[in-house]
Amino acid sequence: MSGIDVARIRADFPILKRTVRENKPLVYLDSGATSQKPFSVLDAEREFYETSNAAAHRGAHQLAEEATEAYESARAKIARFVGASPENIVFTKNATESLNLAAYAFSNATALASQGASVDPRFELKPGDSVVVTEMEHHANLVPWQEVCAKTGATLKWIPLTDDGRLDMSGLPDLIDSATKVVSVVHQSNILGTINPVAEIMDMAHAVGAVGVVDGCQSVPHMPVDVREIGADLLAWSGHKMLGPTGIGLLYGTAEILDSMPPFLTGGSMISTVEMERSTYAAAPAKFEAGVPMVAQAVGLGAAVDYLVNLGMQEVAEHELAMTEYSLKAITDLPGVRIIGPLDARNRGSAISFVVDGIHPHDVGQVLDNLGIAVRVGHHCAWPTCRRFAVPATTRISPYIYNDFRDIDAVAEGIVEAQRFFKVAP
Amino acid sequence: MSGIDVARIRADFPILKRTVRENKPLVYLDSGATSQKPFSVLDAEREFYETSNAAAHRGAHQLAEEATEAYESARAKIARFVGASPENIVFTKNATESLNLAAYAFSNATALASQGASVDPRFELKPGDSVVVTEMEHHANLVPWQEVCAKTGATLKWIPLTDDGRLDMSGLPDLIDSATKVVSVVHQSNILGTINPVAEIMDMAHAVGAVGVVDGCQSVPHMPVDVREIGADLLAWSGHKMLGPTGIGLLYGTAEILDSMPPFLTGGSMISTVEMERSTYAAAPAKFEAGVPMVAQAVGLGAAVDYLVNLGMQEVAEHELAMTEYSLKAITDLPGVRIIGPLDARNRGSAISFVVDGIHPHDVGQVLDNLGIAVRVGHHCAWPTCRRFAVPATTRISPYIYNDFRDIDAVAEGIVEAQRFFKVAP
Amino acid sequence: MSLESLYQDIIIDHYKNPRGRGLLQSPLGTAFHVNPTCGDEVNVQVATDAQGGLQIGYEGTGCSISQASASVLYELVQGLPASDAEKIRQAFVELMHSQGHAEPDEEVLGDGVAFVGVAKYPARIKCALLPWMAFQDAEIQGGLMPIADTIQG
Amino acid sequence: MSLESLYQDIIIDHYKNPRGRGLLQSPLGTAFHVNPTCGDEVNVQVATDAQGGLQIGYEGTGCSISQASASVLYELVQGLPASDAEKIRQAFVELMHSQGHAEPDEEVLGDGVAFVGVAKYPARIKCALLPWMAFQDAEIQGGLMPIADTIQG
Ligand SMILES: Cc1ncc(COP(=O)(O)O)c(C=O)c1O
Ligand SMILES: Cc1ncc(COP(=O)(O)O)c(C=O)c1O
Repeated sequence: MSGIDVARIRADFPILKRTVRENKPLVYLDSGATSQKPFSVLDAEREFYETSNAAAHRGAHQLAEEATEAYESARAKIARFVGASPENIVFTKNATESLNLAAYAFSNATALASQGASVDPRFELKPGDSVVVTEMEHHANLVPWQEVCAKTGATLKWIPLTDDGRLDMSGLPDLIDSATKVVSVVHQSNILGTINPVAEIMDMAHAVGAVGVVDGCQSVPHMPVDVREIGADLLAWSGHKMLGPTGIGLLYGTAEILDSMPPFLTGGSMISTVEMERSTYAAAPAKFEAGVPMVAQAVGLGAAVDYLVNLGMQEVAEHELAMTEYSLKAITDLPGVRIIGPLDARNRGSAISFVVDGIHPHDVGQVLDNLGIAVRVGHHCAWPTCRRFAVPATTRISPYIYNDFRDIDAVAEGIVEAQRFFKVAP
Repeated sequence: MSGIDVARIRADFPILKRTVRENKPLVYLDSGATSQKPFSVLDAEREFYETSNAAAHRGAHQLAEEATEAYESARAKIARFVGASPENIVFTKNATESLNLAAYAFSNATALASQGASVDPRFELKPGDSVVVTEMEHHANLVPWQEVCAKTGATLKWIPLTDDGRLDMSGLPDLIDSATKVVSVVHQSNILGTINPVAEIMDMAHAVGAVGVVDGCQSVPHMPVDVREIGADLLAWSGHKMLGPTGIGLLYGTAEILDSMPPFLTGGSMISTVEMERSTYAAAPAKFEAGVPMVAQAVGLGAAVDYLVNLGMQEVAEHELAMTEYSLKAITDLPGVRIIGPLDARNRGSAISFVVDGIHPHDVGQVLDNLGIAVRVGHHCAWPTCRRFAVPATTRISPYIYNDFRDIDAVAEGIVEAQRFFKVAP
Repeated sequence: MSLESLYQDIIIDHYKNPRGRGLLQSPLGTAFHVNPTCGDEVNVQVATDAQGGLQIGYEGTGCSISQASASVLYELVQGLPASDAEKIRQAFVELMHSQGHAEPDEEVLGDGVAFVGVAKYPARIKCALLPWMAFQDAEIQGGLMPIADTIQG
Repeated sequence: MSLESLYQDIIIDHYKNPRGRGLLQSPLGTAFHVNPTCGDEVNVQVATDAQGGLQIGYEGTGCSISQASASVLYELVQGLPASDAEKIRQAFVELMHSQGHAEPDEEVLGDGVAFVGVAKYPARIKCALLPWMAFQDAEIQGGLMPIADTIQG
């Protein structure tokens, strides 16, 4: 089917050997929520704890040196993975923190300016200014901007969707105008699967002097992403969706933008000097990494990057495309089942949401769960997108490198089984 | 020496078997920065990844149920550990985030109020209001409050120190007055070792209607801490200093205070409803836990709590006291060495900072490091405290449950060795 | 765990044929609850009839469990004095927290006994409880909650 | 790794007997650098003499490595043309990034060769570089930095 060997990959993931719901083999199709972890990631984390654990950047003894080296070499790997330099990569706890970090730059700058501090005017918001997102954002790239607007009086605007689940770009020239201070857009929708033309949108943002932010949670794990091609000022994503540990996220930022943003979390290790009455701050990325960092998780994520690089992100993307094409066909072939999101595999990821006539998505998910198939049900933290498509919720499959066509066949059979059970077979 | 069996404990910590700097056995005395981790913590985390890894609170399939259960039962253990209920415990990435969460409640409420939102007036700051800390705060409990003041025009005040490293309580009735909106105090100083009378200070805060915050980073791992006795509205600490994984911190809050605080990080899983233009928020603790959480780290921390409970926190505190008494004597016995911090073990923890005449603390630390002894050197993220005692930096030992008197003897010998090497032997 | 034990016929029947669904003319209390994890919604209203019996109105969207539970709620408490309804509510909450080990009393819970299998699925317990939590809130709002038990469940 | 290889006698000597320590009357550029991890501080000033040679002033507090490094910096570049000083600075930076494997050229680095052992201690490299970073900044500030190399190190 594609350049990667799923059977061999599966052997690297211990959890895939377990059974669920009375001895059903696990079919894990919820990687859009979080991916599973290969041995190499678990081993790297554990080895760090067993040999070099210490507070990175905080000591001069040998363990502290080793921990610092482990932490920074993980940063370098991750930077290389997206075509950036290590100084451009900030470690956070998850993509949600990364996006909040971006959003707080605006509310913090605005508050500091209100007390007379001099801030970069790009971050200072006032009534009349606008923040532009899309109607397919994950809550993590919507609610923080709502809060920024509530704190500054700026207005939230959004790019609407077409009926086939794409961005309606027609109104963009009016939406992104001189009042726009920031444009923040999801790269690949976690609910619709849509891959958005982010480079084009970033260009439009820059043309009006706005800061451009991309939510790469669902793109970075699934395709080659190069920050230089996207052109975003800031790119946020999570480690746990790309084979890495829980508890670590990433924010890429251009040197220029990271320098001009005020700090977010403040405290130890992000300072240059501290007196009782005032402090000065370190250069990025340290400026944004207050407190003892998630060193072990960074090391684990470094191993995850190695794993993906070793497979080849181009190969991962081809596998993704093959899975997408196969799944789209398998699901559209089923009577009484409707996909919410694009029906063609072009510019589309493998996360596929659907609804089954007469059965609530929860109940569909339950039937699949009983067959050992783990999918996600609900609004997928994209509630406004559900509203846009007039569904209360969806059932979503989101495969990854350890899934193959048989897993999709199992889903299709499960849907039929659900229709039979709930007596809605069309 | 005390009720805990150090030799047996040491066998549980794999890293303690390693050698450093050309085959010197590791003497780890930097637990104030971060503690080492026992097998049971590493095993718990790994087992979670190998059997139940999924996004907690985000799915209805069996793995998601198990992950949710693992996450919440860790919360319950941690709550019990400090005499709280699970609803009072918020998971963060580290104590620094916890303290920022507390501080941002004030700057966020102030900003929201400036746009006409109705907020709890306790959190709204204006010029003339004051924020009270101490002169022995870790940067994590100082810089966030400086930032709050910079954003709101409130004034930062602090409780000064006596020459023997205790809080100078004499001026407190003047310092904490009707203008005071928040009092945030470290429980046990990471640089001086001082244990502060936080219950008394919280009472004074409450008497003027101020919110009371305690930084428990160095107390919770080392002695029994019961939130009901401390009386703080908010208590922050880190998991990695109490045998737990990196990447997880805690914030305890009373139900009343957590309810009235605005959210901090926003996004998925912390909402009640979301529309494009507005959102409503879940009840605490979910309100403060946006995004996919550090589930594996919570599970590891739960195992760390089990480990400590099994030892008995009373026994841990007795060991701490024994180590403190022994270390104070061992260090004061050395000519040319001066302790920065209290000289008596009463209300004092085992973290001990010192300076050696004629040798910079860095160089002292380097000599110790070459002998295999890991200590911390520098300002320990408490730079203003160094200034108060007119030292540029200190060398600090910070023992824990896996250290015994021999480790302290090694330090004393190492100091003498440093004096010999740098030819300053008195 | 068979699907049949979770989705007993009674549940499917209530889901497909909800009893008494609809809103009241003049409710004394109304509570709208959502399950933020999945978006299930239910709106429960309470009033009293001339004899002091409870009048229930409800509407909602969601899965079979949450919607059937609302229908069963209606069936069980409609017309009852609030104190009797409260006993049923508590019995239902207890059943949901039984992890599937309870032997529910059909005398008290009627069709509610069919939810015994739900208690084995932690993620679905919230679905089953949704209307009952809203009911409790609506009663509190309408001043109809028997005093001693306002914090249970 | 013996202590002696890190703290060569030359380093201890510069630490205990700093050469040319003190500030300038009329500096062209001044840069105050701290190592935020440990609080080491150094203030470096630059000016030029009548022949265009560099004049260096400095002060600081910190460990033997950072303070000895400042003294060695003074000794090496005082009086030199900025372009010659820049070569020495680059050689010193390179030495510090050599992980202890370099064979430093005593012709160029003079007493600076004594820092070769420091390069094996990542946490101390920053100490050794501190005055050299400040020197670079002071030159930039004073307009004395040879153009082509302003971003190195
Ligand atoms: C007293 C005190 N407060 C706050 C902190 C910050 O903790 P963390 O770095 O884990 O956020 C520390 C430790 O670094 C500490 O010792
Ligand atoms: C598109 C998108 N954005 C943001 C997030 C938030 O990521 P996290 O929960 O790891 O912070 C997710 C996943 O939950 C996502 O799919």
